[in-house]
Amino acid sequence: MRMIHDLVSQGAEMLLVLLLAPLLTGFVRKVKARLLRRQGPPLLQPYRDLVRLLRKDVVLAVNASWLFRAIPYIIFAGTWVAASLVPTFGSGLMFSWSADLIAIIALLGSARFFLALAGMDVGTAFGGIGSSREVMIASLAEPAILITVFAVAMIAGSTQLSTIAEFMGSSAVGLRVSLGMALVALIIVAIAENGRIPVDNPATHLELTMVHEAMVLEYSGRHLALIDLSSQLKLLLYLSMIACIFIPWGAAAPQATILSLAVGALTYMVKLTACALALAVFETSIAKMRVFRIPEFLGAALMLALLATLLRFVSGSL
Amino acid sequence: MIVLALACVAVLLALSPLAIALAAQPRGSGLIYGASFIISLALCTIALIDLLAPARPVFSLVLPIGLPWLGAHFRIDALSAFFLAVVNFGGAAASLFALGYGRHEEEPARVLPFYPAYLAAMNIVVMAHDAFTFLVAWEFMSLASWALVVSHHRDVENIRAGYVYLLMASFGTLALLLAFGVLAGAGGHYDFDSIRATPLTPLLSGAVLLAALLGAGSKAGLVPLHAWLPLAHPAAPSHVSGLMSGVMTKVAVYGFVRIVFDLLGPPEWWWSIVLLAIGGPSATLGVLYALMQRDIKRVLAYSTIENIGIIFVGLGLALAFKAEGMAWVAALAFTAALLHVLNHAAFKSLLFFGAGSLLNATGERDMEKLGGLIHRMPQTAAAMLIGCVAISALPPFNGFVSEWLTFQAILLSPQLPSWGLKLIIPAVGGLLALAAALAAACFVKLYGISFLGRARSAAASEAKEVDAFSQVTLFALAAFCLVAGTLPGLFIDALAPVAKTMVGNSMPQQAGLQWLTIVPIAESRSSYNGLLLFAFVLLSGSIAALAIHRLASDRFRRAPAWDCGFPDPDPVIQYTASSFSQPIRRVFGSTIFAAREIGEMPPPGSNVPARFVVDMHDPIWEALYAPIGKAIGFATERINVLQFLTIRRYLTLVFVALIVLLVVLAL
Amino acid sequence: MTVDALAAILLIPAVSAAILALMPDYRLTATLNVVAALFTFLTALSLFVVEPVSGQYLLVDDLNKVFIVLTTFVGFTTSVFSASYIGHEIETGRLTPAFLRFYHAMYQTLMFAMNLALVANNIGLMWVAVEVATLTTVLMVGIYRTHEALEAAWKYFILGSVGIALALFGTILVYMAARPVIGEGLDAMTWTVLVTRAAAFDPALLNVAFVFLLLGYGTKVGLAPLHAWLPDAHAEGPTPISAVLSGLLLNVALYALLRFKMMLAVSVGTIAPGPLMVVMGLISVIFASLMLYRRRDIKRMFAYSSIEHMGIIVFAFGMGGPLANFAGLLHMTMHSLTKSAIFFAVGHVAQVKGTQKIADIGGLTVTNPVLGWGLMLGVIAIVGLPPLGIFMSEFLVVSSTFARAPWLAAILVLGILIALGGLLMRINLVMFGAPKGVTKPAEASYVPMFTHLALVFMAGVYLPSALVSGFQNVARLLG
Amino acid sequence: MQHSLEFDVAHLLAGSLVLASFMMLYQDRLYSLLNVYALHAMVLALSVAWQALVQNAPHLYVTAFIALTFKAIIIPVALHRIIVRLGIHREIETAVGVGLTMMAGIGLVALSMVVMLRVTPGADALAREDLAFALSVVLLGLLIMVTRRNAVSQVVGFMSLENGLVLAATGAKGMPLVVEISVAFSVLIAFIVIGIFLFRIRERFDSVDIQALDRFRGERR
Repeated sequence: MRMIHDLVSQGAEMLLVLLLAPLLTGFVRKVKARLLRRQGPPLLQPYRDLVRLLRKDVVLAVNASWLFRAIPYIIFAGTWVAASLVPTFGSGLMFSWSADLIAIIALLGSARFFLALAGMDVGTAFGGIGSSREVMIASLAEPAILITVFAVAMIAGSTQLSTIAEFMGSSAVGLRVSLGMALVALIIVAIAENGRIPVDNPATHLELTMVHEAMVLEYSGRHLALIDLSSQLKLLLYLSMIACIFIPWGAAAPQATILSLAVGALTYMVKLTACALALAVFETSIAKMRVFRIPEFLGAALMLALLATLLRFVSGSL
Repeated sequence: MIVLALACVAVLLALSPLAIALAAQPRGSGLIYGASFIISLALCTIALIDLLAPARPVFSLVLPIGLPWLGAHFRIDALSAFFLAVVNFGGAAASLFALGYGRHEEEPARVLPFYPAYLAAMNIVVMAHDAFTFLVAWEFMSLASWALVVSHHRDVENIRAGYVYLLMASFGTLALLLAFGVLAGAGGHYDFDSIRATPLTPLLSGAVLLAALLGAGSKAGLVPLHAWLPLAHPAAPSHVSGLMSGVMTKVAVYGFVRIVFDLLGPPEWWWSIVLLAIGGPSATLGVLYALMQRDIKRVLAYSTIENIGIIFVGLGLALAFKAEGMAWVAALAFTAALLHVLNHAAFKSLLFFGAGSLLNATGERDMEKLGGLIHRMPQTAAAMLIGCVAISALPPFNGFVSEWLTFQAILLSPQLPSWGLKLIIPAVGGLLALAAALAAACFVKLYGISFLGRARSAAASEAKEVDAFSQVTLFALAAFCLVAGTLPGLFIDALAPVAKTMVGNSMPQQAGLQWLTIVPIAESRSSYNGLLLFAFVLLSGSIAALAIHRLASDRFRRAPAWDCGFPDPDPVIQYTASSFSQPIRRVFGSTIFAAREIGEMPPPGSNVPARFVVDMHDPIWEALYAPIGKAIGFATERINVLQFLTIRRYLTLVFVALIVLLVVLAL
Repeated sequence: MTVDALAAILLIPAVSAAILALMPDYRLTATLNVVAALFTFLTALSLFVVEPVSGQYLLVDDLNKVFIVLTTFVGFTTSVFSASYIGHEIETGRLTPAFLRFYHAMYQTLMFAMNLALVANNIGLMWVAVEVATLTTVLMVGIYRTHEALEAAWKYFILGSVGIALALFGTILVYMAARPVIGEGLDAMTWTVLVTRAAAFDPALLNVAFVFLLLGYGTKVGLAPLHAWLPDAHAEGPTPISAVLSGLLLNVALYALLRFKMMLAVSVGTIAPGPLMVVMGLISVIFASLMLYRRRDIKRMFAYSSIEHMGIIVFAFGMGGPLANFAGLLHMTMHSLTKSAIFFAVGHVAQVKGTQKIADIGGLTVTNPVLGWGLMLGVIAIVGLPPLGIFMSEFLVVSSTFARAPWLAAILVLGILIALGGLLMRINLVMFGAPKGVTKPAEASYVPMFTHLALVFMAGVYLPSALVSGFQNVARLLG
Repeated sequence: MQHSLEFDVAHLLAGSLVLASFMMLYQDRLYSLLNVYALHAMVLALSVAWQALVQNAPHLYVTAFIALTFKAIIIPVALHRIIVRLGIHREIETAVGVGLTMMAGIGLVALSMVVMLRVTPGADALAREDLAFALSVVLLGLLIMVTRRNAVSQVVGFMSLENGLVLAATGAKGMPLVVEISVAFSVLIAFIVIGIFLFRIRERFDSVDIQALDRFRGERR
């Protein structure tokens, strides 16, 4: 019974994130459009795009290798699994112990690894520029987020997301300087990782500025659909990660009743909406920065995270 | 047991004179490598039996050779058994690979005789149980590998590499000699048992630690003693490079562990600071150096420095926790380090063999002359891909597991009493994270430039897939990387006796846990299940593929790549190795390597080609090695006049000497 | 019977020297030379079987037995080498048969002199023997009569004879010190008596004596700063002589020093000879290893390496104590074998390439693999890499020193490292890289060279217990 | 009383030998150097003879005779011949100024005194004094070798050094067979070998000036 229940909740989780991701992106786009006093695309537009892309033929570059065709599936699978391991409305996920926070980040890392390879496979200058910038950004973003994780984990005494969520939900935490810093660092990294303004602009195809789009320039049809879907999943993942670490209230405890699950789901929606709104506002209120300003941007995150780890002793002794 | 092992080693030693005779024959290399493959396998099994046998007895033996009144002591305890396994795992792989690769050797007489001797030497080092035998084997190992490094002696660079290598190796040996000199004390008891029996004052043991760090570190390639490594490892034939990077550096780690964890007695807490302060920067600097290279084998050599850094960080953590009496965490860190030893041996060998295959197929080590090889050599490309993912510490492969365990140990640092460690360890953790991210970048570059894209040279466009032996080796190693990544629990349990003997405790038994998860401390704290993760990814990936191909379209057509309206671009417009690392060079290199980009754009209309030069400096070489060289040169030049004096002046020397001595008497 | 063995060691070379001086044909003389050396060696071996009683003039004990056997053995192998070497010299016309007769006679005279120095029981007699040896080598160094050879011989001669004088003065002083105790006459110059009564001698006089002996015999040992004759003599003389010089004559002089050191060790109140020897040893090591870097002549380079090793040996004996003395003896033996082997190889190389200049020799392992790798092995041995004998002795020297005087050990290690760097830097391009210079096949017997190397290798792996116990006795004697 | 006479005479002779060495130090002409050396040898012969008398050791007379004939007559004459044959210019260019050399010589004598007088007077004073003088003669001989550039003058310096040795040897009472050794060797060295060498060198170079030799140093080809 319990088993079934867990399996169901896990499966529900996976489906939920899969279904929720495009909606989230659509929502962000919509809000941004409205902030710019435009009508903007309808909320469900991303779904339509995906379906259309899936139906289309794939156009492969002449010297694209088998790896090029395999990579979209790898990326999608990796991101999906990672996203489904992050607690959303309930923290008692069946398989959450199979990968802790570090593993989830590493999983995204492998996805990025293959994406960068995909950029180089066809052998155009675009792909190269994208991949090289991507790895440069990642080389700063990954340590930043890992150290953030250290800070959080040292406070919560665990790298298990569900445990962290419970700890954060409990009253034991109190207000801590290091947590605030960790939050800021995490947000910066999230922006960078999802290629949002000011680091990258998902909506542009201007060679000099694009990173993510340059890598996937050669993709089309179902491959492109998968890659888009996985980036949407990634956005969802980060938002729900922030949500479950820093605003864990309302999430359903393990072995919760259906009611509490419902409550959890509701609060989760609210959280997501809030985050999305914040993101949209932020993106509209700031300009894209030069590529070589990004290191400084991320360096700040790195420093904040490091400070967070060190300051936790101070605030720990408070 | 040990008799058997020594017998195998003896056979290996006997092989090398045989090889001198066989080198001329066409079948010679096959015979030698085949034999060494079989023997290595045998030794590996012996070691595994020793390691895994429940309640294993400790085998030891004394032969009447070496120092007359000492004899040669040999012993296979848990530590030796583990490293014996690693050595022969690498040895077997290298021999198997060489069965194919060795056939392309143009001067086999310069490789074959030294290869078995080299293997034998490494085996003896890990089995030796007295200082003299240990040092003899240690230095003999360097000697044999030196001979292999200079085997392609027509290239002056290789000779120079060999020279630097042998010099540094002897330096290390002499450092170890001093270490043992202190350990043995005035009595001159060189066998390890009596060394353990004699305690040392804190000052002396500190000296031993430093000497051991110099000795073993110079062999392992810790920054700043690494200078020889990126020169020597690429110079050797690729299967030997694999051995040197994958195995010999581990033998050096063994030497360090043996001295510091076993012979030296209880550690002081500040020792760990020394290790962390060297290990962390080694990791980051090593991979940064690697990112700046174009030569594929040199990239791999530098990345070895990075991984050695990670291992020493693990050892440093183990020392810290051991010193503070938290044996269970020490066990975690120590196990992580040893696991990384094994993993690195696996994927570094794999990568070096892959590089060797490229070298055979194209004759090129410069990545900017390769490209598009995934089409020409699909098998090699597939195996190499796994190697690259594994060494980038990405799940579900083995590199990630050891790094994950190290991180878990780091996360326990707040429980340490000393504030220095509390503050340093997270910073070191940051360095490791940085190193991991950079490693990923580095291997995206390595793989993307040399295997993906379009061929940048004729050699690359006509490359042929390599022979069966090489492919088998590559895939075997790749499979190992996956297994070790998905079933780490087995390996952790196998390491339990080693940790038990070295740090006095071992990680909790992993075998019983559900779904073969690994749990370093407690499940509530952290757990990782590579198998399940792998299964999930595989499952969801294939489900997605199946669903899409079923429900949506599965058709595709070929078309030229998007070219911005400039059709048929030349392959040279692709990103090259150096342009790929340009952003990272801008971020890190400008400070560390004083990297400057000099671009000269001719005025419009003039047909002078535009020039773009990047000039970089090796800070460590210029700060440490160059001055020493200068000093020696200066001293020798100064003192050399003594060769050219007149007889009268020489007489004056004698006269003065006489007077001085007489004055000494008179006073 | 017993006396015969002892006398034979002296008589065989003496007589054969006389004969060789008269024989015209050089091939015959060469073979006779070999035969004589062989017989001497065999008689020397017989010393182990039957211990002759030491008379008033000659003596045999554990100490000089080691030296005698070593000397006669290397003398024998060198004679074999020189037989093949000299033939070539005749063909190239560097030597005339007339000179060759002289050469072989001198060779045996040298053997006689060295053996006499080793078995002499009388400090005067020993002095005479050492000087005869020196003078003969002076003549042999000058044998090519080129500018450089003559200059080397002249330098050797002047410095050598000053050494002679100093040593004689030291000897006289020892007699003066002994006379009041022992009384006038031969006894006051007889080892066996001196050692037993040394305790009563006047320490101040002994000190002065030792200073003179150290400088006098030290000149022969080639300690810096008395070394000046050594490199040129090695470089310019015929290679067999270089081998004998490095392998034997230095040892003989060292033997003399050790004898006197034993005597002083007995006497109380003398300044310990140890510190003096340690200091001179270290100076020699550092100096010689620095000198290695700028060498252009391959024989001169190895001559400097001889200075370095003599420094190590003297250092070891200076440190004293059973372990260090043992190490010193071992190192001395290994060095004689290795260095003479190296000089054999170098001789062949010089004949093949027609030059001794390092710059003109290249890729030897390509053109003459056997010779090249032989020399390489020798170099590996001489820089103290395992599994060859010198590694063992250096291990013992350093580690035994380290327990007592870490800083001295550190300096010594530094010197060894510098020397390794220098030798390898110089030898690398001789061995590897593209072949340079003429490439003739070497027509020479590698037997002596590889015999030595095999012995050195064996010693590095396994020392026969008889040898060990013998060395340990001697080490105890040396105190 | 008798003893003191022996002592004084021996002392006197030895002292005058040292004086002779100083005279040699002072000379800067080759001929005069040879003459002074002859004198040096004669004084030596005298002191040896005196030792023979006081030790009533007849074999020492032989030594004295050898010293007289060979060292005081034959060798100087031979060297004269050589100089003439080689046509060496008269002047000796001393490496160090005479004044400085004298100072150094005095210092050396003082040094040898200090060193020797530490010896316990348990041995008879005669030997002690003799040794002190002999040592200073030896050192002065070395000094001459060091301060002279010309080969012949170096040889002369060397022979005076030998004289010091002989003095010491004869001073040592009842020292067996060393007198013969030393004399034989001094003669051998001073005469035969140097003769050969000078001849060869004459054959090779135009002068015996060692700087000519020094021009041909192995490494400078």
